[in-house]
Amino acid sequence: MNDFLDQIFVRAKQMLLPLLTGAPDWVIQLASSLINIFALLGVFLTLFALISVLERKILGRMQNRYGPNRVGPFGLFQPVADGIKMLIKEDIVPVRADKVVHFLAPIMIAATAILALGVIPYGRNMTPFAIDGGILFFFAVGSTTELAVFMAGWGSNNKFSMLGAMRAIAQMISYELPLIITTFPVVMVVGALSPDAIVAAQGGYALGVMPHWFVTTPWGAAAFILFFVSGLVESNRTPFDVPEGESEIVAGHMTEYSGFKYATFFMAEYFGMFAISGLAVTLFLGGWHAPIAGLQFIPSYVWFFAKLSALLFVYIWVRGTLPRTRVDQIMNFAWKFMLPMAFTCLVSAAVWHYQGRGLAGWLWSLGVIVVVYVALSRLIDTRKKFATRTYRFAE
Amino acid sequence: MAGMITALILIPLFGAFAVCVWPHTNARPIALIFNAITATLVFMLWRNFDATATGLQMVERHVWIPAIGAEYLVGIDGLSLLLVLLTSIIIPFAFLVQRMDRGFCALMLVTQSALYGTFTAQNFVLWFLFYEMSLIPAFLLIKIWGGENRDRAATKFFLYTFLGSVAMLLSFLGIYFAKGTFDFAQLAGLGKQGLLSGNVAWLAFAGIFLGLAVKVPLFPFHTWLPDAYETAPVGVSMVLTGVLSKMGVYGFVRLLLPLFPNEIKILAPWLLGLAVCSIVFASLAAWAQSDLKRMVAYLSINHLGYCMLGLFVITATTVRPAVEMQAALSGVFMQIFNHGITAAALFYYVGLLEQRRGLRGINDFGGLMQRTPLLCGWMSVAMFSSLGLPGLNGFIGEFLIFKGSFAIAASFTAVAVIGLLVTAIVFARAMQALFSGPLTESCSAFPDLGRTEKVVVVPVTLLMLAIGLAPQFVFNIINTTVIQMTRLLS
Amino acid sequence: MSTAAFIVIAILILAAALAAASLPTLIHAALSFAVAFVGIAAFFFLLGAEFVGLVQVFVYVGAVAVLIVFTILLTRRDATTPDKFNWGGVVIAIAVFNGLVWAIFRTPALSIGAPQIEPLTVKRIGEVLMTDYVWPLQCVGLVLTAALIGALILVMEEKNSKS
Amino acid sequence: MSWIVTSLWLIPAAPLAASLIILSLANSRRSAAAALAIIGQIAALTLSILAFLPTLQAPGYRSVHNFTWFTFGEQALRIGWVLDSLAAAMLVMIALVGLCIFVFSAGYMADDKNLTRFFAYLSFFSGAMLGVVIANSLLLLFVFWELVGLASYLLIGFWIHKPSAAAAAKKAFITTRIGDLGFFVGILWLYGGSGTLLFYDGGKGCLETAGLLGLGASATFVALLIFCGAVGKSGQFPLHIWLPDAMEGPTPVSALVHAATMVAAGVFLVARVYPLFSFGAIDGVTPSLVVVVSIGTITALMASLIALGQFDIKRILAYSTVSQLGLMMVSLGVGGVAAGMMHLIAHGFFKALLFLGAGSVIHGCHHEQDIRKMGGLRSLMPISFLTYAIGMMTLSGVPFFFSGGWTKEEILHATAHWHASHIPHYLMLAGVVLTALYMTRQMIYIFFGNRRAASENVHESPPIMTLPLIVLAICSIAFSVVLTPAWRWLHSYLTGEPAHFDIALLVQPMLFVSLALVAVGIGLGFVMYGKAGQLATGRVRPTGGQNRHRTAEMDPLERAQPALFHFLENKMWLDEIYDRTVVAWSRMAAHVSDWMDRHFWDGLVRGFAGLGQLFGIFSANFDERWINVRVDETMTGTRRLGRVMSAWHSGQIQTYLGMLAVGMLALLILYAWLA
Amino acid sequence: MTPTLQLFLFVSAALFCIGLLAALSRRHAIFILIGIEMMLAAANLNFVAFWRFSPQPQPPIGVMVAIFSIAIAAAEAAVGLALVIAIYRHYRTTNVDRLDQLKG
Repeated sequence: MNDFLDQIFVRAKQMLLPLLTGAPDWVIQLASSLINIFALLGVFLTLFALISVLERKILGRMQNRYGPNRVGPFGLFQPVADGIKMLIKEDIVPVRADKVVHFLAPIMIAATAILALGVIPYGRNMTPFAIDGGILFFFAVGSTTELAVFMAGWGSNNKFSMLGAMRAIAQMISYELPLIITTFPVVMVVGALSPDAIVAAQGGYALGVMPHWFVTTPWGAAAFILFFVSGLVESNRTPFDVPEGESEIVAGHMTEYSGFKYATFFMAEYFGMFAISGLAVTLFLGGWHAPIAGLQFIPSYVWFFAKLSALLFVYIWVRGTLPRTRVDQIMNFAWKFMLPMAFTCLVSAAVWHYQGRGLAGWLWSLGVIVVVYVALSRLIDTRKKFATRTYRFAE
Repeated sequence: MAGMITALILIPLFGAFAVCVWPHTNARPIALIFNAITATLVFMLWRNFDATATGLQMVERHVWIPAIGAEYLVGIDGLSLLLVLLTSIIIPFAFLVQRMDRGFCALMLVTQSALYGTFTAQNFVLWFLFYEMSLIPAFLLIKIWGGENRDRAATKFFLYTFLGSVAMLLSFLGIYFAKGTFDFAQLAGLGKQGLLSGNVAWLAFAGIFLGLAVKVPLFPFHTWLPDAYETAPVGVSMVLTGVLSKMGVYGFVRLLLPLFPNEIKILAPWLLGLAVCSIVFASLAAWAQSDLKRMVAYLSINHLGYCMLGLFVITATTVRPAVEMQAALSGVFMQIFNHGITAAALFYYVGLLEQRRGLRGINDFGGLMQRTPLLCGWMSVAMFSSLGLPGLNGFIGEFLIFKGSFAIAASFTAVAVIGLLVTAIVFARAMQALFSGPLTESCSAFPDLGRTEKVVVVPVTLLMLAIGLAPQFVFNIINTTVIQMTRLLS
Repeated sequence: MSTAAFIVIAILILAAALAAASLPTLIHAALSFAVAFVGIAAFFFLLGAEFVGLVQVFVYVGAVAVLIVFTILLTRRDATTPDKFNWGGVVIAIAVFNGLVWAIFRTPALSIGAPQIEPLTVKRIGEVLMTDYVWPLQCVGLVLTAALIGALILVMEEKNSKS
Repeated sequence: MSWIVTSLWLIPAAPLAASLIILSLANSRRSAAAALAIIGQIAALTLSILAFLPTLQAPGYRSVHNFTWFTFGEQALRIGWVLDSLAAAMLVMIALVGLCIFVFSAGYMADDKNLTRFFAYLSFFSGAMLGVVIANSLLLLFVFWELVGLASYLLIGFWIHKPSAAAAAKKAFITTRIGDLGFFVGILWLYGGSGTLLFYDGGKGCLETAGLLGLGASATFVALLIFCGAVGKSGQFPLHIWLPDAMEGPTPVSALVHAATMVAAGVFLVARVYPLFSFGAIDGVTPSLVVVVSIGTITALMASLIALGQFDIKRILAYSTVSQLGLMMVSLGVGGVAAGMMHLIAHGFFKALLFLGAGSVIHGCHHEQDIRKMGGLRSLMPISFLTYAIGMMTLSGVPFFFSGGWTKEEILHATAHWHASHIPHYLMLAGVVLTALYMTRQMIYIFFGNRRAASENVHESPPIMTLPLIVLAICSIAFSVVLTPAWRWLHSYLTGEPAHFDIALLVQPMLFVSLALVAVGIGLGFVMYGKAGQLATGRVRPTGGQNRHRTAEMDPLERAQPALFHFLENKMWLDEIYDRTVVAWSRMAAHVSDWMDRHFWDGLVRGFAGLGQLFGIFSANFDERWINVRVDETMTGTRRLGRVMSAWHSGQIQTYLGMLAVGMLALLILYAWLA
Repeated sequence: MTPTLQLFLFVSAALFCIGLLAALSRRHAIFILIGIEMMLAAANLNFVAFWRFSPQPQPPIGVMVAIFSIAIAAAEAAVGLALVIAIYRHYRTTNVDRLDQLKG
């Protein structure tokens, strides 16, 4: 029964495919891919809709107000209304814009976001595109996002767009390094680039309660935090949303977009968030594994989406809590702290591995991280004393 | 237990790094914290050390540079442990002598790491690496923080010892090309049959001998020492005399004796003569000094001369009763340890005096006993220990050395005994000049021992007393090694 | 390995490459360049070297293309002015092309089909990289570090030049 | 084995512990310090008496307690303590005399501001001295021996602000150290030869047959080397020079350390290792013993003579001590071990008495020590006078009532029967006369005659000081009970023979001889110095001073034989001779060593460095003058060539690239053509 | 029918020549870099193709060379572009025709 529930979607697909018996191979492959793609799109578009409204509601709660609550029960149909609004809005293209580039940018950005979602295992046997170098694929595709952002900024031929794009690219490139390097320990420890292998390696439980997720090791925890922070930056979320900081540069590279194209950007941003969170779940939080052995009867995909939702909640929570940082602070933080710490995680994981992955390894690797952390924080401590606030007025 | 020695070598390096990273105001506390860590580690090492087992313990062996037979091979036997203990005792006290800035602390920690490495490495290449690694921070410490004439003294120190090191390295390359190994144990095994033959053997012997004799130093290769010790800051002098000079003696025990027993036997009268010259002339020269630091420096040469006497005696003649060899060797080991503590303590006291007066000439003081009885009292304990008063630590080693060497080379020993007398004269003179007589005007405002100073002085003095009265706990460390080494050499 | 895919990809590559070489606007050329490289990556996929393909996308599209557009931005004054075209280069290029094509089609040993192949896993590449190619790997690491530092130094502001 | 043997260590430990506790006391806890020291000493005395008791039970009692101190290599170094008659007698004597002196010091030193330190040192000394006595290992003995030396050093230099005290302390330390070096070498030799340093070890000790046979002929050398130590410690010629100077210390110290106990340690040492000296003796004569006798004789006579020329009350006593120690050495040397030891113990009592008496006098005279400034104290300090007189007579060897007389007679007896030579015997007889003479001189100067400068306002000392004097005086007299030939209890106790009481033996011929000699001495003294006690004035010229014309104030001997007197007054110029020779030579050696170091050896190093520099300069010149010029020429040529070549370079990168492509094409074509 | 090695080589040769064209004919420094990258990519394509069409099993030498080549190319691009920026800063142009200071 459990198994049945667990594999219900897999079976469904397997039941669909025999309908094409007799067709050429490439047709079957195409059909299989299409099924995956549609399932993926369906699920994540729904999730996007859900999250967009939930975010507003949660933010509302945090800011001591109601969120949207007019459309449908609890305002749940708000995205539908938004969608209709977006679709029927006028599509404006600036006269001096580079039309082709301007047009291609939202498509490309959405495509990459969706592509990245393809390699994440959502449940047991539920990886849409199980390729051997899945993690690499994820980052390869993710890195093209920058090009898309640039296209949007350039194509609009607008000062704010260009500045926003520059900011976005700068911070994305800077944080891509820690983001990728923090995955190295996991890849090294597992010995594979395949997300499925990584999830499989996190199966099993110590004492029946302690899952073998990498986040339970010191290096894993540190890497997870670094990864999460880098993910925040990569998806341009608060407190790292300088590229589209409304008070400074209107809406960054999206300034000149309206209507459906704007919605596409919006969606791509959320998809990027899903993708990063999904990868974080896969890499550090045990993928679709249940947190406790006793809870394994609940289907694997439920666990995955539960973890994903938890992370998304943290995203929203952070957005509701933290103010926006300054550009130079973000960059300093990336190069002076995140990157060294990411390398430390690498060393720490190596120490953990060579100390036998036991308690000793745990302690040693903790030691490595703590030492470097303390040293780094002392090193980059500017010892700035904050004076009492003074106001300067325009002359 | 694996990895403890490596950790021991690495922790001071981390410490040096930490000292550099932290704001400079905390340099000394941080250095001391790291020293506390190493001390704990050394204590664990001592606890886990099996005093009855022969051979190396806690060996760590890794491939390092296979092409030249250089392995990362560290391990300890009794001698190594003794010296590691000594290092762990001296260095923290050297830190407590004076306020130090960041670079100083970092360099001292690097020296410490090098010392641990030197005393635990069991492969020549590794050993040599650490051996040289200690030289550079020492040079910088003297050169940057030294007193008058520091440039000259530091350069002399560096060039002279470096010349010796180069000679030693060349010799070892020769040995390596002949025998194909750098491993101490293997080489020692080969040494009995004669490692090399003909002139090559003599050349190799001369190179290693020069390197070590300069380091110890042995008369007449000692002229860098008074200058360097006189100029170096007190803490550095403590480390130089307390531990660094032991590297030379250690080298003699580890390298020269096992590798070239035949050569030493042939040269024995000359070598013994040099040792005796070290003892007698150095103590006489100490008598003629008016600078306290220089005086203590010369006495260091004198005390290391006893070690050399004991060592050369071991392979001096054909007929050597095991009893006497063991006595001499035990004596040498004890002397290494005791001299380390005592000489460092003496430098420490001289440092205290210098801090108070700004000068350190023997005639710059007078009547201190009336003003600072505690300082004088504790200082005289160190002095008496140094001149070999029974009941304090210095006596044990000297007695055993003389016991062993008298039975084997009576005439040399009989002359060497003069050193004991002259040492006594030197200290009696110093005590008379410093402590007694009317209180000099310039000394009338001296403070007596402060709290931190007591923290240093009391444990060290208690250690001297403990070793002097019940030295068995030290002998427990070295006895097995002594027996083993005696078998190897007889 | 389907011919249809080959033809599609080949046309894509060559078209994009031609565009990259000949488009007057620098930005368009750069974007076409990225497209061409995605096509090459697809070729690598087609040839069974998935890993290389991914690396190709990762490095060229993710890094080099971005670098190029950044450089274009930083040297914007020249970016929009279409520049002179040197026809001598075209002659040489065509001559070389003819030579190469002549050589390729003249060699009969090259007209072979692809044999069956074990999929080249990432693990295998990793193993090879870490055993047989470990020295080259270290060297490449060194080269990259040197390039990083060199590039940084090159683009650092010359503080004294203005004053 | 009695419990006291295993816990014998408690005897030295008690004063040592007291010393440590006192050291940790604040300087102001004066009475506590004194009380602690005295309590420690009482404990030591009690334990000593307890230790003494078992030795009485059987003649020749000896029991040892040995244990391992430490092991080195495969060897164990064993030490231990021994309880026999020798040790027990010494223990009681030292503890008792020590106690008296401790009590005396509490009064004498009452005004000193460093009283606590004084008692700490004194207790330390006492403990170390007791340790010397009980040691059953030459090494342990040496350890305590050195500690005793240290205590002596500290005590002599106790008045640290006096440069003369510091100098005297240094002199004492170094001079004894010279002797100790010989001792040390002796220990090494003995250890190497016999393999053990234990005296008695159930037949295996170095003083027992097996150990002695192991040594063989070298026993003589070992004995002589050990004797060096004794010479140093006991102030024997030629190392006696420190002892008179040591009188710079406080008087109780002189009494305890430099009269009663420590200086006697040398004699004790010889007695302790006597088997080494007498090993292989023919008729009781061995080369080593001959040396002992010779040294002893020289010392005894020389010191008595010098004593005649001294004016410092303590110095006279110091030379007397030296002389008496020489006497003891002679006694040991001629085989009279028991006689020597008896004299040692008796000497301990009466010399302590004399010194304390002197201390009392000095205290009374407001720390004046010159006997010419005293005079007429007889009536002012009656108790001191009486006890001092008893001491003087004991020292002079007045027979029958005083212990010194009996022991001296015993020694003379022993010398008379020495087989090697009779010269020591006659010289000793002369020594007896001299002793009586200088003591009479001293008595007359101090207690008789007119009152002089220092005698004003003199008062008798307080009871705390006179009481020890009385106790010691009684001891000096009462002690003779066990010394008489009629009942040679102590003799037999020491030798292990049973004692008989035979009143007939009481009167020996030698008694009359010594009576006559002493009488001669005292009589001569009164004849010579009777008038000297009547010096006119208190203003006395300083020693060796200028105003020699006032013959009335001159010493009678000086008047009669000025040259001889100055010879004696200046201690036979020995200090000066040493200063000019040994000391000067070694100081010169020190400076030569230093000079050699700074200039010769370092010069060699610098020379080598200079050679290197020279080579550097040479090669730099070679570089510039020759190689550089050649290189420059080559470069010029290359530059010219380069100018020619550079014409080919357009500077256009694309041109180069195009060339490259054309070249590649050419290669391709060439390849195709060749294939 | 599956494509033969010749076809791959043909595409690669075409790509190479297009790269050469870009490098030779355009005056803008960035075009030269783009051309060089394309030539390198053509070479990579050759390596991988030769590996793929060689008799199997075969150690992945071609793939390895391609990987290294990509890495080097990345380094080259970074330095090259940095050079372009530096040149632009200095001469206010990216036209390579004007950069002929090395003219002999």
